[in-house]
Amino acid sequence: MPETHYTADEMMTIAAARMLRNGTVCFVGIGLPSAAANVARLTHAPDVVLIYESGPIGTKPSVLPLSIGDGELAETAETVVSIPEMFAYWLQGGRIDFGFLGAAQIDRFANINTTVIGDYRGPKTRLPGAGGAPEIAASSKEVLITLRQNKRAFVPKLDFVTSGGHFDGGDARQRMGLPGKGPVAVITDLCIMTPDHATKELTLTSLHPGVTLEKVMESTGWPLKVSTHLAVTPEPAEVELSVLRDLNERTARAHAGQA
Amino acid sequence: MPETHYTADEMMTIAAARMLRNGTVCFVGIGLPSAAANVARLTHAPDVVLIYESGPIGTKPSVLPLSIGDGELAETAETVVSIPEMFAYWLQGGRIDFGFLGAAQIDRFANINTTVIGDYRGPKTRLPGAGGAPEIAASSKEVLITLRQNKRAFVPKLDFVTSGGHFDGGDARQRMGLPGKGPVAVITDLCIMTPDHATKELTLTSLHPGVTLEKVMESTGWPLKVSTHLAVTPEPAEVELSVLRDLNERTARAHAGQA
Amino acid sequence: MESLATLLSLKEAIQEYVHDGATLALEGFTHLIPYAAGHEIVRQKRRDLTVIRMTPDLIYDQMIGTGCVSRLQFSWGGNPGVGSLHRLRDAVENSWPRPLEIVEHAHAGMAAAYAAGAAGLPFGMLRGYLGSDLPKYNPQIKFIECPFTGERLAAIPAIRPDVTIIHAQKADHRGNVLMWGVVGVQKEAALAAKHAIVTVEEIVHKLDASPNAVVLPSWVVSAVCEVKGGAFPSYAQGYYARNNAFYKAWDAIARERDSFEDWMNRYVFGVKDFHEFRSAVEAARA
Amino acid sequence: MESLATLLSLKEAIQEYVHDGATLALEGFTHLIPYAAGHEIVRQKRRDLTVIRMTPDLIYDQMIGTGCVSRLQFSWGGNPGVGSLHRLRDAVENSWPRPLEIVEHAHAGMAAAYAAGAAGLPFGMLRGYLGSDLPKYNPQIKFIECPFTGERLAAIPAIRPDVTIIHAQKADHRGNVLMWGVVGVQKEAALAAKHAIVTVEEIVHKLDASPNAVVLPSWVVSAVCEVKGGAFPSYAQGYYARNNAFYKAWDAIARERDSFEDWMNRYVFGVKDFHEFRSAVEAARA
Repeated sequence: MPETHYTADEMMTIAAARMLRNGTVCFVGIGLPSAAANVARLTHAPDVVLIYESGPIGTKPSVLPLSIGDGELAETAETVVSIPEMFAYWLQGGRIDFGFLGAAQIDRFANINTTVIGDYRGPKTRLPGAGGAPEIAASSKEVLITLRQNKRAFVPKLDFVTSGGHFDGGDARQRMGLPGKGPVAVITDLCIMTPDHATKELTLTSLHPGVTLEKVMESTGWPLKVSTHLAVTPEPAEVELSVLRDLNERTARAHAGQA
Repeated sequence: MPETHYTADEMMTIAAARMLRNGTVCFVGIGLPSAAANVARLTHAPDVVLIYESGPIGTKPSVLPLSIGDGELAETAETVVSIPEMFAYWLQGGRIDFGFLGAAQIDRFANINTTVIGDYRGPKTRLPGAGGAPEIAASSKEVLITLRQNKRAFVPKLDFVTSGGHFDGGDARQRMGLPGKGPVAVITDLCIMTPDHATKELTLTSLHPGVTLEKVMESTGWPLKVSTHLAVTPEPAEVELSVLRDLNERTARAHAGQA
Repeated sequence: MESLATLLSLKEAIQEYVHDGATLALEGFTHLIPYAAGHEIVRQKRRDLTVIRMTPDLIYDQMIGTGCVSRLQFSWGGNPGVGSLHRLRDAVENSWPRPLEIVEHAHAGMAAAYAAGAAGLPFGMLRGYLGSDLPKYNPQIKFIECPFTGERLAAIPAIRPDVTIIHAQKADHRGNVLMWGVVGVQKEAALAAKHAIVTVEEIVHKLDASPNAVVLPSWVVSAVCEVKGGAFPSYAQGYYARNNAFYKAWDAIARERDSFEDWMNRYVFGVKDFHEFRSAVEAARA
Repeated sequence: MESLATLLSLKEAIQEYVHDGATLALEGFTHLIPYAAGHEIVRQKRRDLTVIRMTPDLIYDQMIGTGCVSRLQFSWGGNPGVGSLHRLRDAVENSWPRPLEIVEHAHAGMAAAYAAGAAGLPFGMLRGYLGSDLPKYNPQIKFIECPFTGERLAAIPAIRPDVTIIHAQKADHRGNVLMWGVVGVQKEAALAAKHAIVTVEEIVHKLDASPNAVVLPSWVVSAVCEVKGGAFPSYAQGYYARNNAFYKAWDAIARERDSFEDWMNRYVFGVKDFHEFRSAVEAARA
């Protein structure tokens, strides 16, 4: 991979940020989703509405939260609601445009596992679990998934289905009664994949600059479909990079300061 | 009836007020229940907790509300909750000691009608309806009912059962899954009736001073059972009367002032 | 993608969102009742409305008495602390000015049904209507069984109005809405509707909401209309008290059809807007 | 008749209300986590506890790692933004220090189950777990049918802890409790429990709550304990910020059994109360 003036994680975050249209309502998780959502808010989408599952609605944090409920989120929110209200009236109520999820494992239909590696009863690795993800995946109008791409993560078969993507493809979601459209993109440190219109199988649609098709293939645990219109993701613009880096620096300073 | 220095309505209100034990949590309706609950609070039960279905919890109004949600109730409350929360967490949650109800019609098992006189589909008189009453009657630990006594109100058969008392008596309430004990007293302008321990049929237990047994009988639409220990209700004490009259005067002044 | 609330005149908002045959909820539990909006609907002569409200109050008495309404879903239809809603009674008892179909609940059931509407669930659940005759006359009340305990619980279809109209204390310039005090079921009613119209006492630069205040963000509201005093004769905490004397006076006004129609002609049809109405009422009292 | 909350020391409150074998919920969603109470339970060596919490966090890591817990009901068991809860993992993966039974949910299901507990309903209902494997492993997740639409919805038994413990900003002298900011599921958890214990930053003469503030009246609370800083390393809005550095440092402390036990011996078993704990932690950092 040629040397770049940005990292693969930066490319991933910025590619994810670009997916968020201005004025949309986004249900944001911690980590990369939070960074991407706030980069979007500070660049092309000033009116994006950020909601964190802990209760803050319309929050505008100046530093990234470490937890899903840092004080900064509550202080800069339009209001803060209770957890039962958040999940019932705001998420289940169908008010979320974009749900933003990470994953430990993902399959070709963008189903995800955040529960266990190995057997549920005798796990090899016990992961944190579901959190809000199954209902974010079900009820958001569209779902974005971000994770680093490698064969341990991109697997032919999940050890556990925590949250449904497109199940076994086609109209499976609709048949099972999930209200939202499901995953519309998977953004990794290597590329962007989107579900095929009919089969819903993930299809490689954009390679990040400098990433080869071979690299993506050898990082994916199944023979990945490739779009006939394969694009190259535009490089991070200066403004995107500087906003992201400023945000990360402010965040690092803020979190270290309390030690 | 001999002349008294108080009215029959005052006796009824004060007899009802006396039922409220200090420190209990009371779900209060407008009109006589509100007057009785506030007389209790201003006399023997300073720590009674008053809750109005509109949302105020622990309210201490200085004048009686005309409506169930007058501003005075909210301003003097410990907090004000939403209507869904009030009915779900506070009433259905089993936190109410005394529910206080009025009625247009009542039967011998203290079932009440506040819906229609005549046929439901072609009513002679359309009454306001259920409001909170069916669930106040079901979920409060104990229910108090107050209304003026006459044969139009005390009927052998209700035109419509709005809220359940003891249904057809005995353990009917329990069998039907109503959590609270149901009506423990009916307080009228003439007397106090309580349900028989076993049959749950209303039994005359106390005549208000100067009221004859005959007067009660001719004001009741069925042959009313009479307790073998029939008492006479203690007359209103000076302090009870003066608290009630002060409250009514303050209230009349406040409500007229806005015309 | 959600669009932000538009700041409109009340007249425009009713013209744009409230159509003949629509299902409406004008909510406000004693407090913050959207009277100005009700008057505007009456003035614009909407017809065949299905109207939903826990406590119909005087405003639905007026809408029913002027023939706007063909169906009413409610749980307590009286003039609080005063007595009957005479126009509601006349419609139910005598079909005047037109027949009125009623769908009758208790408060707890209506509250659960609004909450279900806000939560995107098909029905609301409660331990309710036990031993009441209401389920005999209202097919909207069914019963389900708890899959763990076998307990029988009531189920009511979610309320999902075409339009919910509420009154609140404040909105900011972007259309975010703040209310406080007796907040009733307004948040649920607004979130349950396809469109929410909010009239407010004032539009301010900044809401200055307390940390867990009842706020409706602009993107769940279709229109915000500034109507000072728009809840009269109900009240707006922090602005003006409930006009209990008006509630008492309404009993005589609404008791007979003639006196009701005279009053409506003079004070609602005979004025341009709610500001003129309040001036006319003030003048009559002076 | 409800009795008012008693003002107790935390030590007394745990002695009186938290017994071996009890079902406990220590709630607080990132904010206002009742750390001081958790430490006191560890110090008092309670055993065979069933503990419930949406986000186990470091405090359950400590309770699990010291052997207090035999069963955990939860929906997300990680160190937020950092990674694993190593003691939770060691218990699940290796049964150390004892086997841990887990009852696993998603947040939406836990929230509905707490709300059902507060509402006195036998179960909570949600459109949830659709297509997830969780129902295969958790018999607490069943499905019911909407009697109007036929839609299939998830049902979860109501959560009803013996004791719920939460931390709040303030109580008044009568034991009325006020909290604000990220209030999570604490009100529901407290109302769902047989007994609620609340630790607070301070006891004040008057709460000065805003009109619709989250207040638990004294008569739904069994004990109030003043414990300044009692949510550290979580936070109390208006008092102190989340100590994110401590959360990061915990990863190394808890990763190995030895380092964990050393830390617990020094900072929890080796101190008298939470005040001493915080002093010791401050001193170690200086």
